Amino acid sequence: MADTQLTKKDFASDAEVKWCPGCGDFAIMNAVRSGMVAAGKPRDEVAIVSGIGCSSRFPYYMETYGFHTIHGRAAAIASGLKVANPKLDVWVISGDGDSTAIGGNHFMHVVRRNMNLNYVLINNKIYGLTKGQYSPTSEMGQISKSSPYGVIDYPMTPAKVAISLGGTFVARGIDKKMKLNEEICVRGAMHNGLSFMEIFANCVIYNDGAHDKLVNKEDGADYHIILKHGEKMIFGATSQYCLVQDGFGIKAVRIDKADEADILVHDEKNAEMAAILAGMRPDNGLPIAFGILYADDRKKTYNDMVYEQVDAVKEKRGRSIDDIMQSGHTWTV
Amino acid sequence: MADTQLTKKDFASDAEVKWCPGCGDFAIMNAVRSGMVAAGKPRDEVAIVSGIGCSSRFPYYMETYGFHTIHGRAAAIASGLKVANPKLDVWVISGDGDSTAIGGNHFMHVVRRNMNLNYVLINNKIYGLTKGQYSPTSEMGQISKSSPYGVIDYPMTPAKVAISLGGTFVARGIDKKMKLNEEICVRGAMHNGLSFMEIFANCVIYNDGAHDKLVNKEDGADYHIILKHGEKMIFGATSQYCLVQDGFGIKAVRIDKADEADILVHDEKNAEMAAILAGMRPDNGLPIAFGILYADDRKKTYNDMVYEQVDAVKEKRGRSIDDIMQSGHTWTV
Amino acid sequence: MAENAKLTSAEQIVIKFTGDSGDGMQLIGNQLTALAALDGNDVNSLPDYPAEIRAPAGTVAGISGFQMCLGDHKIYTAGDAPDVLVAFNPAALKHSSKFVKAGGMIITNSDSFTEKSMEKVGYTSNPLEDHSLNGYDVKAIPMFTLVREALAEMELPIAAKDRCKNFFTMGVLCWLFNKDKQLVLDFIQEKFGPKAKKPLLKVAQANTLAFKAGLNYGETAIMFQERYDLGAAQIEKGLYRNITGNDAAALAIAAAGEKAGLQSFIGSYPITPATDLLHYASEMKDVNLVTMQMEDEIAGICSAVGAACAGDLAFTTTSGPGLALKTEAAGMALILEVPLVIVNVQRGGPCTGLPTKTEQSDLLQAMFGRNGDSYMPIIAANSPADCFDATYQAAKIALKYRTPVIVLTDGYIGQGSCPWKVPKMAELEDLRPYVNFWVPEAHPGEKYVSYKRDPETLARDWAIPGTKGCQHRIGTLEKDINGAVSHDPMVHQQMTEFRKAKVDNLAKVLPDVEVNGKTSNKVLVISWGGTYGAVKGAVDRMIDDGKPVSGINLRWVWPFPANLGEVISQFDKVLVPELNMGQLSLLLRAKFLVDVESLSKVQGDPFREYEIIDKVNEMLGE
Amino acid sequence: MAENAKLTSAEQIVIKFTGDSGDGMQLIGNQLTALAALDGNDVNSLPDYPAEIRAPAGTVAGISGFQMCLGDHKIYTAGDAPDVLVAFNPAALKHSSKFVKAGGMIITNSDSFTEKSMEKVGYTSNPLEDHSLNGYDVKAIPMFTLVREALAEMELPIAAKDRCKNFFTMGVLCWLFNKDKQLVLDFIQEKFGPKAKKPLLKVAQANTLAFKAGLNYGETAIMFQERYDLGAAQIEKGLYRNITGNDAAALAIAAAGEKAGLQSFIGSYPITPATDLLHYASEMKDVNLVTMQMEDEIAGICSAVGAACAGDLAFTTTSGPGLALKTEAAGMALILEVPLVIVNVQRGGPCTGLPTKTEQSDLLQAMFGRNGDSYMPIIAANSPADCFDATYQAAKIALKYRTPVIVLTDGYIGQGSCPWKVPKMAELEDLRPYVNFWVPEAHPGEKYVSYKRDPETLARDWAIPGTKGCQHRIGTLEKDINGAVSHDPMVHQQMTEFRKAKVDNLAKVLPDVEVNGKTSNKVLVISWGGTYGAVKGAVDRMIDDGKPVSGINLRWVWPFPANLGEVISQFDKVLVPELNMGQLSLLLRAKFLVDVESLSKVQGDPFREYEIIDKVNEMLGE
Ligand SMILES: Cc1ncc(C[n+]2csc(CCOP(=O)(O)OP(=O)(O)O)c2C)c(N)n1
Ligand SMILES: Cc1ncc(C[n+]2csc(CCOP(=O)(O)OP(=O)(O)O)c2C)c(N)n1
Ligand code: SF4
Ligand code: SF4
Ligand SMILES: [Mg+2]
Ligand SMILES: [Mg+2]
Repeated sequence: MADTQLTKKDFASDAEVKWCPGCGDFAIMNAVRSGMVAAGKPRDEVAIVSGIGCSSRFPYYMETYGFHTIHGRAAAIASGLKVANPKLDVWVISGDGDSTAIGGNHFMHVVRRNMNLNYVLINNKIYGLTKGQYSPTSEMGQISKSSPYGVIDYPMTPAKVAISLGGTFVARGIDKKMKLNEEICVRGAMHNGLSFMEIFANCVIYNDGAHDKLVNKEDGADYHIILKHGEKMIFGATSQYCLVQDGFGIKAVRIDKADEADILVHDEKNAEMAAILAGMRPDNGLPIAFGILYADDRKKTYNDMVYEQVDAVKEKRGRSIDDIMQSGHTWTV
Repeated sequence: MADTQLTKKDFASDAEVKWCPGCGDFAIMNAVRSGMVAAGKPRDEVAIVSGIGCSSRFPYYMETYGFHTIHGRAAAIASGLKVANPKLDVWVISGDGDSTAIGGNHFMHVVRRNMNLNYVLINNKIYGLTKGQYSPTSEMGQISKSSPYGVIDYPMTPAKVAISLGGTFVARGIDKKMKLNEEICVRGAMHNGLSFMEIFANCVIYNDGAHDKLVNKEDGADYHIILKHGEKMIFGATSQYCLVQDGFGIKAVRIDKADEADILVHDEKNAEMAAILAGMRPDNGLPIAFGILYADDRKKTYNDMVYEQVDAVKEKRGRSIDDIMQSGHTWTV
Repeated sequence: MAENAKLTSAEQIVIKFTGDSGDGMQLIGNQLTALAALDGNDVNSLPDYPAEIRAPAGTVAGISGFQMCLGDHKIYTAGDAPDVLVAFNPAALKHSSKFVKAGGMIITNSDSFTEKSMEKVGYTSNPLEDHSLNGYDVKAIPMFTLVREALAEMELPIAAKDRCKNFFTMGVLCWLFNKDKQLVLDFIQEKFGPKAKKPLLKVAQANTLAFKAGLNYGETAIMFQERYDLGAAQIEKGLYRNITGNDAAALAIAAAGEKAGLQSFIGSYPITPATDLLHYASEMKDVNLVTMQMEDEIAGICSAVGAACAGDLAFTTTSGPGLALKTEAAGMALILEVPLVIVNVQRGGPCTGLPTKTEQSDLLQAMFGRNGDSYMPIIAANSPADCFDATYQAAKIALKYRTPVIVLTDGYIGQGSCPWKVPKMAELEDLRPYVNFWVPEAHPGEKYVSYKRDPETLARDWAIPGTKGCQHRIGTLEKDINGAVSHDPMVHQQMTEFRKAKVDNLAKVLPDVEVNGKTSNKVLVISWGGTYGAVKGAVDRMIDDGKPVSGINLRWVWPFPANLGEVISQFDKVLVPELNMGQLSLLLRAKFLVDVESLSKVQGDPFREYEIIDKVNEMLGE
Repeated sequence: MAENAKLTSAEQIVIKFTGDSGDGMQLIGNQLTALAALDGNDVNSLPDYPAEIRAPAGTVAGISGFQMCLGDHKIYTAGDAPDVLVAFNPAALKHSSKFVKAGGMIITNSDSFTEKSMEKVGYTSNPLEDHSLNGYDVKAIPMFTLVREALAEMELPIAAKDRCKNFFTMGVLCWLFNKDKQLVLDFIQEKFGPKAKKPLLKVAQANTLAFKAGLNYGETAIMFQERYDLGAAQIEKGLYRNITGNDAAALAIAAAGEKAGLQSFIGSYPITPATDLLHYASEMKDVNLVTMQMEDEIAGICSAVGAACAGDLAFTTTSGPGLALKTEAAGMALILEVPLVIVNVQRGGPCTGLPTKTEQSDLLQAMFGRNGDSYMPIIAANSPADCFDATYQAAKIALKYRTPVIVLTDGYIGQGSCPWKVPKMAELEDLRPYVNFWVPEAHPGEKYVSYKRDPETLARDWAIPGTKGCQHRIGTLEKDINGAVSHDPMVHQQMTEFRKAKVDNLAKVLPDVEVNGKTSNKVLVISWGGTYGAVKGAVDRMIDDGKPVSGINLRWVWPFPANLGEVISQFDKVLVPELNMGQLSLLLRAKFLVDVESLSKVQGDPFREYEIIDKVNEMLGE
């Protein structure tokens, strides 16, 4: 099996998938399988670590090594796993609650350390598994079981935070855009460093239609843009808008009002621009940015540096444990 | 006492200060006292919440209500305290380990919620209290007790992360610059919303001189800039450098090579620029930015919104507990 | 003609509903509860639903259940084997038929027994026809057909019509149990009629028609030879509602704050099966109850400690894994000596375990799950309704002793419901005397000393921020009477002893345990928390049968009531049934050096009375 | 002339050094330890330092101490009251003089008794002159004067010269205890001489001169009438070094990995008093020991669980509050059934408590501080050197049983040091047989089943990621034998029983407890962990005195060794001295229904032998 080219189907386990019919997680699983195919590792060299949440049931459905762990800690667990065996292709699958609420700290630090993991955050802006409480990515005013009068927390934008932490690969997709998600997962899987892939998903039960504004047939195209490296930032149902620089920020203008030369061209390696792109929101008159916002693998990964240091110390000191035990001030009786 | 104008001395408690002689925390305590004087609250309406660390011994030295709590959780504790009694002037005092390691999650969320707290992060880039391990703000390669061969974690930049989370007041000071710190603390104290004040401090015992490059007499001025709202960004021992925009980023150039009109002017209300300023580092050829990087209090605070919602629900539903208990499907026996 | 069906009077009837998770088993169960309760029966119920992921419809794994027991006397559990099972589809039948009492009745929707649906659960032939259910009284009712017929005139999608099968079933049951149909008709109006919060007139009409069709079906179908008649129970007079333990606890939180003259505060993070408490509390913003959903459990309890420090009446709510995360901060409340109530709705463990299943396995965690010697009072609610009283009591003790208090409930009582006599706020104990903040006005000439203690309760003097002139510092390091950090060996010894004595002292004011039965009996069965009902029911039955068995219930699990040792010493044998591997047993053994026997069950399911009876009989050598 | 000083032979001598935190008490203590050990004495020591904040020099709060006991026989504690106190300044004298044995010797640096320094600690007159120390044998030595004189020729700052007072003192002690001066001279060369890692030739010279000055002072001063002569102890032959418990544990972690053929992994977060373990381990990158300092304790243990899942030999290290935070994740290792060793260096609690003080109050947290029924083996190291063996044993059991194991040490043994017979790697037990990963090659024709168990140990079959064709899924929900999530009631019952039985089973292979003394004696004293030394010393002394007292030490605290119940039952009375409020007592009472007496002490300080002797005498009615 390892020798022949695997297909997506090879990555499906026998277990019956228990997400609600229509749940956005199905589409995302499909994209992740593409990523694994692209990474080219045999299934027994792939490990998936998830937390707790609907999305975190993911590993059960995959014909790889899978670890369904505890709520919020997948990033830390995966970090240990990767450092222990850097040859594995390690994926973290986590929900918005899992990653940005209880798991916020580990999310922050795994990005900062640039651990070579593929990190998929399935963002449905709700706690699905516990039946519908708001999450840190829920919108202001959102009604949920625990916010019957509306959320009063400002939402957080994980992709933006990831960039502020020096993330080396930051992408955003949405369940409905299957091809885009595949592209993201394939690129993410190949990236050497932490690949942060936030994918919006629809929770049909507790937050149905949360992302509809962005992808509805009528004017959804007016509210999002798909970024492509080297291409002009043009969007809208009839490509009627474009993005141009505005001081240190970005603004959207009608393309017919813009100077062609001013239209921004996407550059995956521009971290400052990526931060701005990540923060764009329709309620600020800007489209949500999908695609690969940032990708640059010139920064060393933590797991590589661990062993560089190990090798250097071995080279320099190269003691045996007996040496160490017998060192210091010893005496013989 | 409450009626007369308090002075800094009034905020000193009787307890003997037990920091090492020369510790940077002394200077910061002085600045915070200025902030409290400026805020104008009587001492019995001020509460300080700290975590655990050398810096977190702070409350004992202050003639206010003080809570020396547990490691990393001061922000969460202070959030409950502030919501329970919004009239109090509440300060959080925390170290770099306390805030960005174990307390990273609460730091992130308290900023996101824009809780009206004054949050002082004393950043000595080391765990002082536990005798010298590296922290998430320690530099790559830094030698410490737990990194005898050098740190391999990329450092995090708390101010930048705070901005990415929608922080409404973000400032940076350094122990040696007493006047600047006072300005920061006074402005922070007056700000309605979360005032994040990161102040670099010297740990004379475990990380002595960590910030010396920035403030040494010879060329320290070449490595930092003090931002002032409305003023041009010029720095250097002989004001020989200035900052100019470079795409979405910023670069430093010799002032004699720059077009006067290109020299950036600091604007406290420009969040995008603040993010770039916060991320500047000498090893990227840019000066560390001190001063008030960002300040804008147009965003509502969480604690205000809590009670707006409470008032709205009282207005709209206005039930008594008896009403609620007796509601639903009841019957009489 | 069923009109002549026999009216058999019964003392209690156990009914179980099972169907797909989306089928509304809990709803129909609650409706029947209310109907029976309105009619004067006592009722106890037990929901049983699958793990949170919505399993595909029509599979055994996706079945939700709701069991209830109606009686003409006080009912303590949802009963053992059902007399009547209502199984809405083949999967439900497969799931539950084995539980039904021999000769019991099974009602199903025969329209749902399609080839495909039977195949899905592995029936190779139709169990309604292949005699595999011989021995049961099977009522296969073509519910869809009958309902669609009844609603033929109405313009409604088929799916919506089919949903009315629940009220159809209610009609059948209303007839079967001889209940007053008007109560259901009123209920439909109340819920969906013009005066409802969200009027859904069509739904009201459809459900009314379906309900009546069900009633008629009972009356006219030849299938039913028997009707049950349950007399009214002797129930205390008053206003009642059906309530879950989680809702009851939420109400207690609001009520305790009001009666203490304080704002109530909940700092929490959602976790099954405690979330409903947070949901209900979040709705009560109009009664000075502030809820903060924090970023994690640690922040949940920490915000509550902060609120407590500011003088709110503070709570945090969680379940096992959440309690595990809160332990360091619980120790903070303990060493700061501020009041805090931790409500822990236990679920199956260890680790993530069985989130939706009930268990009592957090007792030792509640006792010992903190670093250092750290004692806290623990109260265990023994029924859904008791969650109100237990939480209210916990708040009182927390305030009075300046201590964190843990309330243990479990999935069974937190999510299960029972009728609750609604208290009047005016009649609840006034908690203001226990608040007793230190204010200079009340202590002329005295200086505030933060760890000076009340000689009786050992509660410390407590001044909250904002109190004029009382600014002071406290912390989580060991401290002297002034709150100043102290490394003095004897200070630590003394403070540790104070903290222990404070909790031990509480035993002095706790009510003595009451023995159900004679103290000269042979076997004593000790219940705590959710085992109360099964033990009470079992012991009552055995006493009725003349067996030498007695029972007690521990409401405060720590400290033990003062007379407990004496009571225990009067029995030859002691049995502790627990939904864990013997946790209370361990505490009792250690404290009283008595060889208590542990009846332990960790199957995600509460005890049945018969399990206890069997065990006691064994102990009696029978 | 002191040359004629009497040479008194002694069996053991207790010496205490006290001085400012910066004065290097630990260093001088370690030097004397090495000196005495080289000379064949057995040594035990106890450092005692203030809370982490550097208190201002010259204050009582800022005093560091180091106590040690040298003997001509096996020494189990640092002794009770010191025979000799070396107090380097007025604050040190104030702090410690009260501890000295009646008639004991007090050596001080009289040059440090300035007006100002005495005033600072509240001496209104000079204690060296005002007769307040009558009853002690006070040696007031003008150390600065003498040292400066000895170093008059050297160009060194005064402060550097003054620092040499420590080697001056060593000289005095070397003379006083009749030790071989060459050993010290060699040591100085080794440490600072031309062949040292960092040669500091001036320092070497200065210390040599100061040391000789001290020796001469002893020889010539008329102050000393007596010298002590300690015979060599009967000590096992071999290579020795002085080691702290934390360092020993770090070495065991490296050694166990190597002997298991696995990379060792530590995921940790710094916390007093466990940090030194992490420090030492972080230096060992050249021997396949990877350390990750994570963002918090939870990430620390989680990274270790991740590493364990990948097949590393995984450890996490912490102290009380950290253990509190790790409990949920510890439950994860437990339900995943992967090996993991948690080293917990206990400190004073509850909450932040007394970080720098020792205590044994995490035992019940280690036992029960997790949600659900969750059993783990617990081993307690009983001396600094034993931390090596205990940690090594823990690793073996973790691997063999696929289970998390907790190692309990405490501040006293973690930071204290004692001579350690350095083992040879080749002689340590081979751990490879316990690794036993499941690989298809070893099971031709079989399919991998993740929770299939070894019939004897109940350890599960375990295939790590990367194993060809064995991909599978496991998780923290209850699961069946295949690792698939299961809500089946009987699966949960059975898995819970398996998890419990696995730990209970371990008792079968644990060594029986050995009784120190006769089993026909009246009183049995049970020690665990750090109380071992004091109990052993006390019981030995009482046995020598013919008292009917015996002792045992529990190394494995859970499960209890198989013969423990029988041993206990042979005694009339059982005493458990603990640095907590009676935690092991509770476990013993619950398990054996024996009325054990608890001698509890929570003063941040280990037991002294006399405290135990006094208590036993009381129990013997004497
Ligand atoms: C320690 C702990 N706290 C809380 C929970 C309850 N819990 C399980 S999943 C979840 C949130 C799920 O939301 P998200 O991560 O967004 O995943 P989704 O279900 O939406 O895919 C919560 C609060 C838990 N299992 N463990
Ligand atoms: C739960 C817990 N984990 C770890 C510790 C140990 N600890 C105390 S302070 C500290 C870090 C201190 O560093 P920082 O916050 O930067 O403060 P500083 O001492 O440098 O001012 C650590 C790791 C603790 N007290 N509690
Ligand atoms: S509840 Fe929502 S997130 Fe969970 S499986 Fe269903 S649709 Fe998906
Ligand atoms: S150790 Fe460092 S941070 Fe702590 S008090 Fe001393 S100088 Fe300050
Ligand atoms: Mg979600
Ligand atoms: Mg620090």
